[in-house]
Amino acid sequence: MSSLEQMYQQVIMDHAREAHGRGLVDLDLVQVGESHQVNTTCGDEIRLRVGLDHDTVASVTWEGQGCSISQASVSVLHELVEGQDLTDAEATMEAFRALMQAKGEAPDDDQEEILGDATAFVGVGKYPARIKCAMLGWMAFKDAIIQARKDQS
Amino acid sequence: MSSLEQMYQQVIMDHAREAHGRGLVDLDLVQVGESHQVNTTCGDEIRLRVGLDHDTVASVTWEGQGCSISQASVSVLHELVEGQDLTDAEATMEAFRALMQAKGEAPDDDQEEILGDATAFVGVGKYPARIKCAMLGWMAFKDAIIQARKDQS
Amino acid sequence: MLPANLREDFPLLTRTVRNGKPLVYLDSGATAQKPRVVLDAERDFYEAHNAAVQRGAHLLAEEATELFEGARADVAAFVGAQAEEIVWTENATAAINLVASGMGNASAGIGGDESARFRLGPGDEICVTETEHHANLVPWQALATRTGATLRWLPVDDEGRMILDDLDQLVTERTRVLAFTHVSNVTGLISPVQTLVERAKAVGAFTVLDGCQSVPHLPVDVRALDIDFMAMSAHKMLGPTGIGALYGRKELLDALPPSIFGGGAVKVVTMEETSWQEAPMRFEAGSQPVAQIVGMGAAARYLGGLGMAEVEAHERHIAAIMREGVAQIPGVRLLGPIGDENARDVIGLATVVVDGVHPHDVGQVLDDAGIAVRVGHHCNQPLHRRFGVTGSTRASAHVYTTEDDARAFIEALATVPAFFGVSS
Amino acid sequence: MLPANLREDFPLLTRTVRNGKPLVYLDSGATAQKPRVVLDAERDFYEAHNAAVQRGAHLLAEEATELFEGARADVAAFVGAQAEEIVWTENATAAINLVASGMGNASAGIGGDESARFRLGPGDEICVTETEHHANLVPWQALATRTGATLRWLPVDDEGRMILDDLDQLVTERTRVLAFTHVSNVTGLISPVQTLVERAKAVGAFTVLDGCQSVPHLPVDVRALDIDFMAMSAHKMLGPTGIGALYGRKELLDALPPSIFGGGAVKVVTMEETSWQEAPMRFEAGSQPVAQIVGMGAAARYLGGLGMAEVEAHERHIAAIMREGVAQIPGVRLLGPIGDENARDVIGLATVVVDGVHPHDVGQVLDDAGIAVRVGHHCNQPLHRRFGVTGSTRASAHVYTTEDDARAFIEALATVPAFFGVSS
Ligand SMILES: Cc1ncc(COP(=O)(O)O)c(C=O)c1O
Ligand SMILES: Cc1ncc(COP(=O)(O)O)c(C=O)c1O
Repeated sequence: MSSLEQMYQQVIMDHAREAHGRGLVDLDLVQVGESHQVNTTCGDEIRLRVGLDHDTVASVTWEGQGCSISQASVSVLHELVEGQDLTDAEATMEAFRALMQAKGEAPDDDQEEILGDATAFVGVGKYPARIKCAMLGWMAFKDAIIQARKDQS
Repeated sequence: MSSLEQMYQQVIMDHAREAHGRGLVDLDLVQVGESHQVNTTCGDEIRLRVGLDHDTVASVTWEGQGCSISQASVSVLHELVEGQDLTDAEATMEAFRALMQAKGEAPDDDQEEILGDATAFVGVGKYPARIKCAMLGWMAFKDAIIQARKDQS
Repeated sequence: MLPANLREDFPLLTRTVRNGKPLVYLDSGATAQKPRVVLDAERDFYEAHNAAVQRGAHLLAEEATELFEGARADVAAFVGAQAEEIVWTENATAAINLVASGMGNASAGIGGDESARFRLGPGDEICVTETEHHANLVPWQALATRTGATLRWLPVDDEGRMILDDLDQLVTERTRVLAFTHVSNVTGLISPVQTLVERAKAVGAFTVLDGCQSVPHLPVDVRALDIDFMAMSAHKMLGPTGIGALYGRKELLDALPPSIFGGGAVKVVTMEETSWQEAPMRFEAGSQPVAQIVGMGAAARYLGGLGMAEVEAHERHIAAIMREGVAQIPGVRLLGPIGDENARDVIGLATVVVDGVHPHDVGQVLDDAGIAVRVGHHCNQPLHRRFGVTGSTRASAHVYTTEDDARAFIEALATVPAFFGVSS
Repeated sequence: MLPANLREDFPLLTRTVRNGKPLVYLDSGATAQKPRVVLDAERDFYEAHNAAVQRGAHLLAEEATELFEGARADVAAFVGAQAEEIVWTENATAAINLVASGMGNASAGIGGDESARFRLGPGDEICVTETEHHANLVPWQALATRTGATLRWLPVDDEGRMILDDLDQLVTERTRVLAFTHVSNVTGLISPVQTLVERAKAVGAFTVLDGCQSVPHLPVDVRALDIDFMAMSAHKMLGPTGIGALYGRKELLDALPPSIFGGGAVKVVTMEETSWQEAPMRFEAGSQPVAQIVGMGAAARYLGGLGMAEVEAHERHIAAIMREGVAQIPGVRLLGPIGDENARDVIGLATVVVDGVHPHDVGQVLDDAGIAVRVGHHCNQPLHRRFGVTGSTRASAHVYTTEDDARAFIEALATVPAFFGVSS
């Protein structure tokens, strides 16, 4: 498998073509947070909304456009963290961040279990310029949670 | 004779020690011009006043302070051009300018005749940074003549 | 024709990239590679002549000053200017900002009476175009904010060409500055300089030309163009990073107040106030990028030695190969003029959008094939917005770009739609 | 102790000058010579990694970006800062101007609400000192003119020491900025940073430190000094020309509006308006001096490798030899503190006035002996005026300066009065 094929694994291509969680949903929850992130290199943007139900990440939806990596990544994010409690969601975020820093090294079994489909992004870690793309949605998620926790709507 | 000795010839040392034309003189002439020049590297300044009597450079006086080269040069300038008619004064200026550009080459006999004592500045032409010093008074002279010709006091 | 062995002058071009593939460098529009003569000029400066210029009275300082001013004369000659009309700046962006901030400072009371001609206020207008690089747009937005003047712009058509129909309504007696690019960094289009300058002169507006993408690729003569100011960057003209220049008419430069204040630019300084030197020194505050300036002089001489008419012919030729090749690929759209006739005014590059594939993904496939291109908005968001896209993929050429490079780009580009499953 | 063979690292030092005399380079205060590792870092960048940073998605662009950001981390570590607190600037002058102009722009309505804390107006005060280099005086004069604020200054005594008696009257609740040098480029005096910073903090003024003459010569830690901003220049710290840096507290940098506008510094640009990136990117508009930045990183590593405590000890030692020697020459006056006790706060240089001999003439005699010094006002007219002279002769040291260099200076200096017939 060439580096290129390792980067664009089928899982990624599928998520990119049919992204999950797209379309912001109006939320009737106590704690709602939103974040807008821009990748200044290419102008890609993601607006992501999180709704917390006590300690559970009850809803993660987003809108925006970008490259296949950023779109697939936010789609996988939605799949992974929606429904997780906050502690698990933070572990997932941390695992994804570590994967991006791993320069293409495969994650260990524990990490792989946390990451699930997101493991497919391992090849992105070899391309510093693309890590920003993969992180775009995750940055928005992290920030949206901070906003949500401030919120008492 | 070392380059240093060639630069600081006795004529120059003498003029520097006892400079001629120092002290601005009030002039009762039809055309009077003044110019103030600053050497921005070292802060040296010269204010020079010219009085024209028809086509004659009737008076050249100055005040200011600076290095031995700039002081000696304006002193020699005073000696040379005061009393000359304008055409001769311009020829003197031109000859001095040429001497400064000559990179230390001795002037030919014609030039030497025009330059007189100023021939002693030949060594300065080898030091680009010092040409500015030697030219300071001459720049002021050139500018003061332009001012004087505008003047009809 | 350019010399056949020209590529040997450029050490970096022998590099290999991903999986040992030879490098196909098609990102010269972002920054150019450097010939050995430029690198040697910089190194020789450091190893044999390095000293502060225009200040010291010692031998090294004299030598350094001579090289410094010699480079100024070389760069001036390269664009048809006088040496004292060339101001060193960090890059072209700084050059444009120097003019805009100088006008802002004049408007804020800096520079006294002589700078009055540069004062702007409410009711005054600044005109740019819709094809400007951010460097020739944002400084003018900031000047408008500072002074209360209004920013206007010439629109462009679907091919990116400036629409001149309303020129007389957009550039009027109220217009104080008309700033525009010589060559677009997205479409490669050469602007109608003469028409714009004539209109600006008719209404008494200053003209500011962004020469970033013209000076490296075609003959430029500031007197023939009859412009007031022009910005350029050495790193795009085979020169070092960290150095550029502003051309300005001497009488304008002598009246414009500086916007970077410090040593070397001043005449008399007291605790209360400061008087400035004449141009170009008044704009060159602080220790200058001397080694880079010497390198820029060497770059100007190198390009001048090749002959800018030859360079232009080469760059048009390469652009034509790329553009014709792109036109053959289904699902790939060229930004800018299409077709032979329309492409007459285009030089040096081909910028494309692959339907359904994001430019980052296009760039990734090309990179994997050893082809270096630029992806994104190329610091030109408004024009991309005008084209209805957020980004694009740009292949840009320079003197060392070969026909093979151009063909490698086309071949790799043709594989993109299929790779992402969007082939029609 | 510094390594005995350190001079071998510096190619230029083997040069000969007038009449084949070996060079005695005592003009490092103006600009330093460069070790081979710095030149090699620059050259290697050009020959193997040159590309536009932070934009391209190709391999070269990745490598260039890594070197670019790596250098930022190295320079940050060298002064005890975080990487994102280091902004690249053309030189130290540009770094100080960035802060002053940013405040001017904030005052002119650029930067919105977040920049409100930087707005100045009539009634506000800016305080500098009488020992400042023009680079840390003229930008503040201009800011005062732009905003209507008042410029004040701490005076110095006959030895050039800041007089702190009236500190509380000069730095008050009205004071918005206190800008001062860390080490004087004329007297070599180290400023009482702690006292000044404490007073500034007590009244809520921003502190701006001119680190040009400290960062190259002694250990500097911005956290320990507790300053808000600091300017430095690579060319004085054994690095390339054309590059410097501003340190700024992150939260301040994120709020200060830029003063150079263009590509790379912006987030979203429309024809109407622009939003900026966070620091440091918001201040780095236009293509950066990447090769020089890489060289500055190498210089910081080189100095760090020598150990700044060792460097400081060396520079104090050389300064002491020069100053003691000068004190023995009749008719030669030392600017700054005199005597062992007083000279404790002095580093790296000796600046002298020879009675009855103009500095240009002094410099000429030294130059003839192969000794390169700086003559003139060293971009510091107010301090010279305070000392009652228009210029002086400065011998300044760096890591490669030897005791023999210092002695050669003394010897040649001693011949000056007689040469000009002014011996007493
Ligand atoms: C104390 C001081 N401040 C500022 C500067 C200006 O530095 P630069 O010329 O590198 O901008 C210098 C050097 O000339 C200096 O010695
Ligand atoms: C048309 C145009 N203008 C301005 C610039 C800015 O030049 P620099 O980044 O060298 O300041 C560029 C290059 O990026 C450009 O292509």
